[in-house]
Amino acid sequence: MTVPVVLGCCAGLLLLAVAAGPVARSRHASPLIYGSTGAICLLVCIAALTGGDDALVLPVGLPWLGAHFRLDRLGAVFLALIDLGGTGASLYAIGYGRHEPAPRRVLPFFPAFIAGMNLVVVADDAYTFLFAWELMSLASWALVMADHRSADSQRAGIVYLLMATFSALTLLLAFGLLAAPQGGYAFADMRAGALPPGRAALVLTLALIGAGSKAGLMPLHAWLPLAHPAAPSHVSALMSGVMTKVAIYAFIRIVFDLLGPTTWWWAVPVLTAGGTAATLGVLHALMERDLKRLLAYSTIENVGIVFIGLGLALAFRANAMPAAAALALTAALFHAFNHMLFKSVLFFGAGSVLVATGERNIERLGGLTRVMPVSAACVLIACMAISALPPLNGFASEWLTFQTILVSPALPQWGLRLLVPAVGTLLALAAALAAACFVRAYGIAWLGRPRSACVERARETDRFSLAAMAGFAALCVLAGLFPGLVIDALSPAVQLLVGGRLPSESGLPWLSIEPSADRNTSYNALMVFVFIVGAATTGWVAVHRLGTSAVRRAQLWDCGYPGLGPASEYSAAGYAQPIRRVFGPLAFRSSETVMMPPPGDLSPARIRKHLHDQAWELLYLPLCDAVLALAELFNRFQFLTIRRYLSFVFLALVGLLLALTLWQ
Amino acid sequence: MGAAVPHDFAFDIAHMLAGALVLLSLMMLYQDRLYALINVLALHALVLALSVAWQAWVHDAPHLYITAGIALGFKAVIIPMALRRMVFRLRVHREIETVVGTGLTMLAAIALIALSLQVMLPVTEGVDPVSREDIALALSVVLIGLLMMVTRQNAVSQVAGFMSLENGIVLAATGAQGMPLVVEISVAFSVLIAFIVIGIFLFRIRERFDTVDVEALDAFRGERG
Amino acid sequence: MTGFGITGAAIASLATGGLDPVAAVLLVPLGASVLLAVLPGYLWPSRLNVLACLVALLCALLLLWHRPPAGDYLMIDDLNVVFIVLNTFVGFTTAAFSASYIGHELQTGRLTLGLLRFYHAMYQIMMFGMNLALVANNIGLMWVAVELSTLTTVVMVGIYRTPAAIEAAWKYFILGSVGIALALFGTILVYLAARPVVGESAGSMVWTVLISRAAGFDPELLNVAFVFLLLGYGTKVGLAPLHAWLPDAHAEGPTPISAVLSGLLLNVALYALLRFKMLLAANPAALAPGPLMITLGLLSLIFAALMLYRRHDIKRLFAYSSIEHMGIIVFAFGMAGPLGNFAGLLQMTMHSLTKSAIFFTVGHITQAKGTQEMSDMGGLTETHPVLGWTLAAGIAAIAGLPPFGVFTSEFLLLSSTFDRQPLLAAAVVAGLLIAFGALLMLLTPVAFGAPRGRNAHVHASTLPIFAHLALVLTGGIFLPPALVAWFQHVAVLLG
Amino acid sequence: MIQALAEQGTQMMVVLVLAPLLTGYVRCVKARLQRRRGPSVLQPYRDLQRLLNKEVVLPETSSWLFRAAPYGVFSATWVAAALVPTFATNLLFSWSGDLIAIIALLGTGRFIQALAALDVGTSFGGIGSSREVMIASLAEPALIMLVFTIALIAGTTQLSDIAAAVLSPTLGLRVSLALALIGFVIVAIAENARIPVDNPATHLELTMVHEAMVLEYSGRYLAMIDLAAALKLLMYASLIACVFCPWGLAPPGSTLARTGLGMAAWAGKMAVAGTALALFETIVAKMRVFRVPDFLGIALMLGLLGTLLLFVSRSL
Repeated sequence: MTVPVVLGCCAGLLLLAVAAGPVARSRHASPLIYGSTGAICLLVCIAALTGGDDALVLPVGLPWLGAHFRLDRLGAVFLALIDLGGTGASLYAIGYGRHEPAPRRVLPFFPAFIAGMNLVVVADDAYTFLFAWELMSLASWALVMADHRSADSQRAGIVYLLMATFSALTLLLAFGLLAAPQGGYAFADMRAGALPPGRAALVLTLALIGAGSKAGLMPLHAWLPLAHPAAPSHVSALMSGVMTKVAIYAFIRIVFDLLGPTTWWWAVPVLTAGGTAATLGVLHALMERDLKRLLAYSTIENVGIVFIGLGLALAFRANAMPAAAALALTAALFHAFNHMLFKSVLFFGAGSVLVATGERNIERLGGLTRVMPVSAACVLIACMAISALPPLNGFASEWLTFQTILVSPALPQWGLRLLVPAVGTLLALAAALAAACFVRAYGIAWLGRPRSACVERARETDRFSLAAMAGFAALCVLAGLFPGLVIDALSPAVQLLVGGRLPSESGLPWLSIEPSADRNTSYNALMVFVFIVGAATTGWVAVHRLGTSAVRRAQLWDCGYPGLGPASEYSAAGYAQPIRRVFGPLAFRSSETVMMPPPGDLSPARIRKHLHDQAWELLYLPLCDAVLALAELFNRFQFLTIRRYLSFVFLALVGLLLALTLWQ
Repeated sequence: MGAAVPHDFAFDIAHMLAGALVLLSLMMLYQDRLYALINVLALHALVLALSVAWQAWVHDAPHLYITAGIALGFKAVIIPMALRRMVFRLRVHREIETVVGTGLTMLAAIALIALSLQVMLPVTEGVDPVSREDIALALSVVLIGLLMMVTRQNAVSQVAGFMSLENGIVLAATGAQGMPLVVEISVAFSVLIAFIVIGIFLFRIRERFDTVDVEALDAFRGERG
Repeated sequence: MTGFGITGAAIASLATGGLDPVAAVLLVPLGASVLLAVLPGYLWPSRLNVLACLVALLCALLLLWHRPPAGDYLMIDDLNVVFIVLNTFVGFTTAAFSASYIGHELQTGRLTLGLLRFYHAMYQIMMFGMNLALVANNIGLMWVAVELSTLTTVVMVGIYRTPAAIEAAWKYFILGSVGIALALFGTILVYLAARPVVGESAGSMVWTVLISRAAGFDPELLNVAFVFLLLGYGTKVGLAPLHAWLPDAHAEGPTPISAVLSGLLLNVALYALLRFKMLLAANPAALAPGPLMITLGLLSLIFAALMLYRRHDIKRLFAYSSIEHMGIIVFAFGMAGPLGNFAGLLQMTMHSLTKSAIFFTVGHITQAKGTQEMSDMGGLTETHPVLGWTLAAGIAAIAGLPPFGVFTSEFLLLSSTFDRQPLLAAAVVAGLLIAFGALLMLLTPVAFGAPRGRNAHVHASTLPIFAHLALVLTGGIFLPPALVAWFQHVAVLLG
Repeated sequence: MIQALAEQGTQMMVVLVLAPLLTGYVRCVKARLQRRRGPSVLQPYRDLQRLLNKEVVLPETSSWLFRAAPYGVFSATWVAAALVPTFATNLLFSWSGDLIAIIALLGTGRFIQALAALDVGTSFGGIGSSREVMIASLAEPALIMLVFTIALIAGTTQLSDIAAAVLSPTLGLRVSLALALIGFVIVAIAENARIPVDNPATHLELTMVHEAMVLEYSGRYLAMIDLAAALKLLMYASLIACVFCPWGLAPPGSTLARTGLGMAAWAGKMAVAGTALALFETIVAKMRVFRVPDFLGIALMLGLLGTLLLFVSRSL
């Protein structure tokens, strides 16, 4: 009974999308549409969490196949994730949508986007899957084009739709391999059929490329930092927090479910891709000044972390180590869920800042904590969570990932044994850099003194947006304090995919989590939290007992130079400089040129930094140039004389006749 | 009437006529004066008419006489006259500019004949010798006609090339004994040729097919940027 | 004479089998053309034009239920029943579109009333020719019909009398004639191959007879014949390198004609090609035409995809996109197999619907903007929301994005191809991506961004556009079982 | 149960109370090595006392985060320290966090500190904060790598079990352990802002890292931060002690005498560590900020090397 409900809800969402077009002009349209979207999402979420497995075939789609829909535990997990995110985004949008300049370009596509993502998860045959997949891409493309007058949006839209089509076609090829020549497009048939190793590896590659480009793995990420920021903020939250997870779902579905038994070396590309994405993504984020682009890059990092978990799961699965595989997969899923939570909050916060100040460049922000205290608190929690700090949820999932890495010496293959620690180092590097990145982002944008006048105008955002942010921030804290509950909720899906599961965590004393029974390594977020609070209060009480609690507000001391304006504050670029010096030459082929005025000249010295996005310069631009050069070359054929065209016909004829004579 | 002709004799005549057609096509290639070309073209059509008539006589297929008549009247008389007028009216100068030298085109034509024989003869064991000959030679006529269209830079000679191509096809059609709709087809073709000639008149296409008015064209072809 | 013979046959069949819808499908346009040639004015002729097409469509729809037995000249089978209906339908919608389009052209004075009479008469004759080519049961007759439609479209391409238009028409005419000639030679060879088996009779060029006896034909001769037919009809399909006439003809003619060219004429030529492919498929010893078609198809796809990038003229752009799709279709039939052929047939249907819808939209856009230069268009979704968004939808549909029908066919094609020929499928994917990139790059600024160029108001007849897009949409979501059954049957016949 | 609770409590209190002593001891030894008399060992306590009784001078540009931060840093560090077995293993709450959790807790402290440094909006706060995160972003992977090495040997990341594993007779002397020790020391120096990475006694803007972050702090807030720094130093010292020379650690539920013995052993180790640190700081010079990455890179290399060697020795 679950699938019909979900399908009904999707139909409802699509109806909303259709209805939204005409009514978008009216003032009540946006709250109405967003409100009902959120309600439907909530309904689906509940249905996914409470309902059981079930399947359904509708007589549409591919004629002789019909549209297969099915919900298993994996689907349920992602369904819940998607619609939780959808609910939050809708709630946020009820308030945020008021500031939308062109609602007609957003309202119709928002519900359609969510419907598409839901359909992807419940689809049970290749046609329906890709249909929903492309629907999702198309709707989100339209949302990216919402601000269609800006050249950036147009560029983003072009690149995004092209890459989305690329990923869809790649997945299509993968399904083509999985479906035997007689065209068994239903997932059930694919599971039944077994592929020779070569083809299976090809399918893995295609799935990694197809799903990876949608999820934002390097170097297929190029569209992501363009498209996510271009969309309205609640949509950015959905794209970053939820749509990337749908891509991850696609990878899991194909590789873990449809593809059958795995070979150990499959883990190698996945792990490498994950590690690269995690490190490079966060390094890009560290160099970024645009708040939303920064968040988009950090999405790449988190996707990389998830893929590290998936790669480990593959490795253990191939070596028939279900317990370890379960640990890895749980870590991956858990982190996906967490990322949805805190990335949504961060994009909501960015949206609120954008509304309040009209500014996305953090170099012009600062001191927002005083004008927007509640948002500041929520965003701070999200920042700490994404930086994997205990006792919040980000740390819980990364801790599980590390535990998996510590199991890796048990792997029989040397390659993996040596690769996994390296990847672990990359993971630790990514975590530390993420912390640096979000200290920078939060410290520059929200703390300090206002860097431009736009901050003075700023006001705290409306209550719907605050409710959405506060709700998700609270969820971050809860998921951090009670990771056992989440892990147990994930277990059925994990059990389904790798045939093993983590020991039930809810039974353990004081809700601590213990990844594996044999090695008694455990972590208890709740206890750590209690300790911290206790310590802090003790400290506070003690201090105020022992010493004075007198406070004098005074001007900045600033090492003896008071009264310097905000211009003397540390800039975002300056903050990133040490890290750029360390990692830049490798990651961006970065370089700095300092232009010193000659002695006696009072003009300021200038420093210019050069960064290169290597993915663009080594992959995309050459490709574009090649295509354009070919186009230029072929374009000559537009201007020939009829006689020349006739001679083409003549040559074709003679050539074919010759070929025929030689053939026979 | 007819039909009492001994088979081999019929074959010889048909063979001779078809061969003559190929020869004439080669001669067309060889011409470098427009009027001479037009004369050869008329001759070509005449021979075609003869061979069609011969087929009609031999296989006693009266409807083929219509085709022969068309070939004779329309292609051997009217069109050549029209072309002469055109050369006169449009003041096309009498030389034929070739893209490739005549000698080379002749060689190419020889090669094409060889090719067409090589293509056709092996694959037509099934059919009777007359059709076999006709079809093979017809193909070479077609190819030479096409070759002429591509190697001559002059509207008239290109029309001539197209006509010889089309003659070859009619030859093939008549050679394939008992083929229905031959008449309709030859009619349709005549219409086609009429269109071409009219078109040349209408649009004053002097030198080459592809210039109606060169200056006007550059503007519209200007997708260079 | 031909027309005469057919008319006779039609009248005979009328006498025998009451009102035979097949004959009606042919007679209605003929009669209408005669009327339209004499009828003066704008309003009534355009209405009559629409009406005649509607009647033809209704007759064609009758064929879906009651299918007359195959005669010596005409026949209806699973393959052409779909295309005759499609043909008459698009003919009808195009007529409706052209009614409003031509009205605007008269206002702007690009057309005179005299030319209009000519235009309408030619339109009906063209419809007659294409219908005849589709229902013909005789390969010679089919050839004549295709030539007829060629000639009519030639004069309509040149109807504006601008140097560009004349040049385009001329190019089309010459290349078309040569192609036609080659096709005829191929037809003769087929007859030669058939004669020993079928014997010298009127029936020796009748399609139904040929296909039933094809197994006994001389395979080598069939092969040679197919080479000529492929090049001959391929010229009309617009396969590279025989495509040269197509872009200019589309760009310079009146937009309704561009729609008909892309939507119908290419299909008709392709249909003729398919008929002969069936013959080869029915003959076990003949070489599979697959490699030839695959090569030409891929060549056209990649070539057209690359040609898209440098276009300024929006109609020429979509003309090249038609070449690209013809390439895909021919490739699909070259890959053959039940899925490949099915995909090809579906792609033919969906492409003609989508592309004609796009040309309707483009026609109105060019009228609103007063130019065909894309650099002078922009922000259509703001200035002309309906046109802008339909254009966007059309692009999505033509690019094979769901929920539109082209997605279905490309899905089947690629997934079935990749399993057998990974590299070929990869090449197709590359071609599709290149083409899509070009469409996006060139048309995003047209549909979105700040408005550019002049924004005249235009009375857009949106009904035909929406009808087409709706059909394409249903094609992507739900295909009627009957259609599927016919296509599957034909796919088997195509081998 | 009661005893376990008592042990845990004592341990927490002991580290808190003794932390300044270690700092003072290090300073004292350094002074002696530099032929100075130097302040008494108890000087840090006096400083804390003084700071506590001073009023807080609060920059008007600061937000609530600036005032909350010292307590956050302090508590995070203290909890981390409390999770490290100093004189007794298997403390009551030791299972609530393993080595990774401890590292992460220190990360939390650093995060808050770096934010607070940016909060007032001075250029010095920015300098310190950015350098701090740069150093941390290198130190953390190195530390994880070392943890990995140790976990490979001990088969766990739970400190008590690591100690037990190191004590167990089956484990002979291992090269990788020695490498890990060196790495650990390097990281500890960097994390505690000691020479040669940073100089706790300088206020030269070019050199200072940690001090630059806390420039604006005064009064009790500064006291909390100093105490946290001291705690951190002690914590690292006892962490190294517990992992690399866990001898004398009192097993759970042991008698008072045994616990006392453990205490004595721990005090001894701390003294040795303090002396070694002072000695090291006197003989090496502060290095430029951008040399630090190389310095920490050594630690990372050592970690990797240890892992590899371990694999080799395992496979033998």
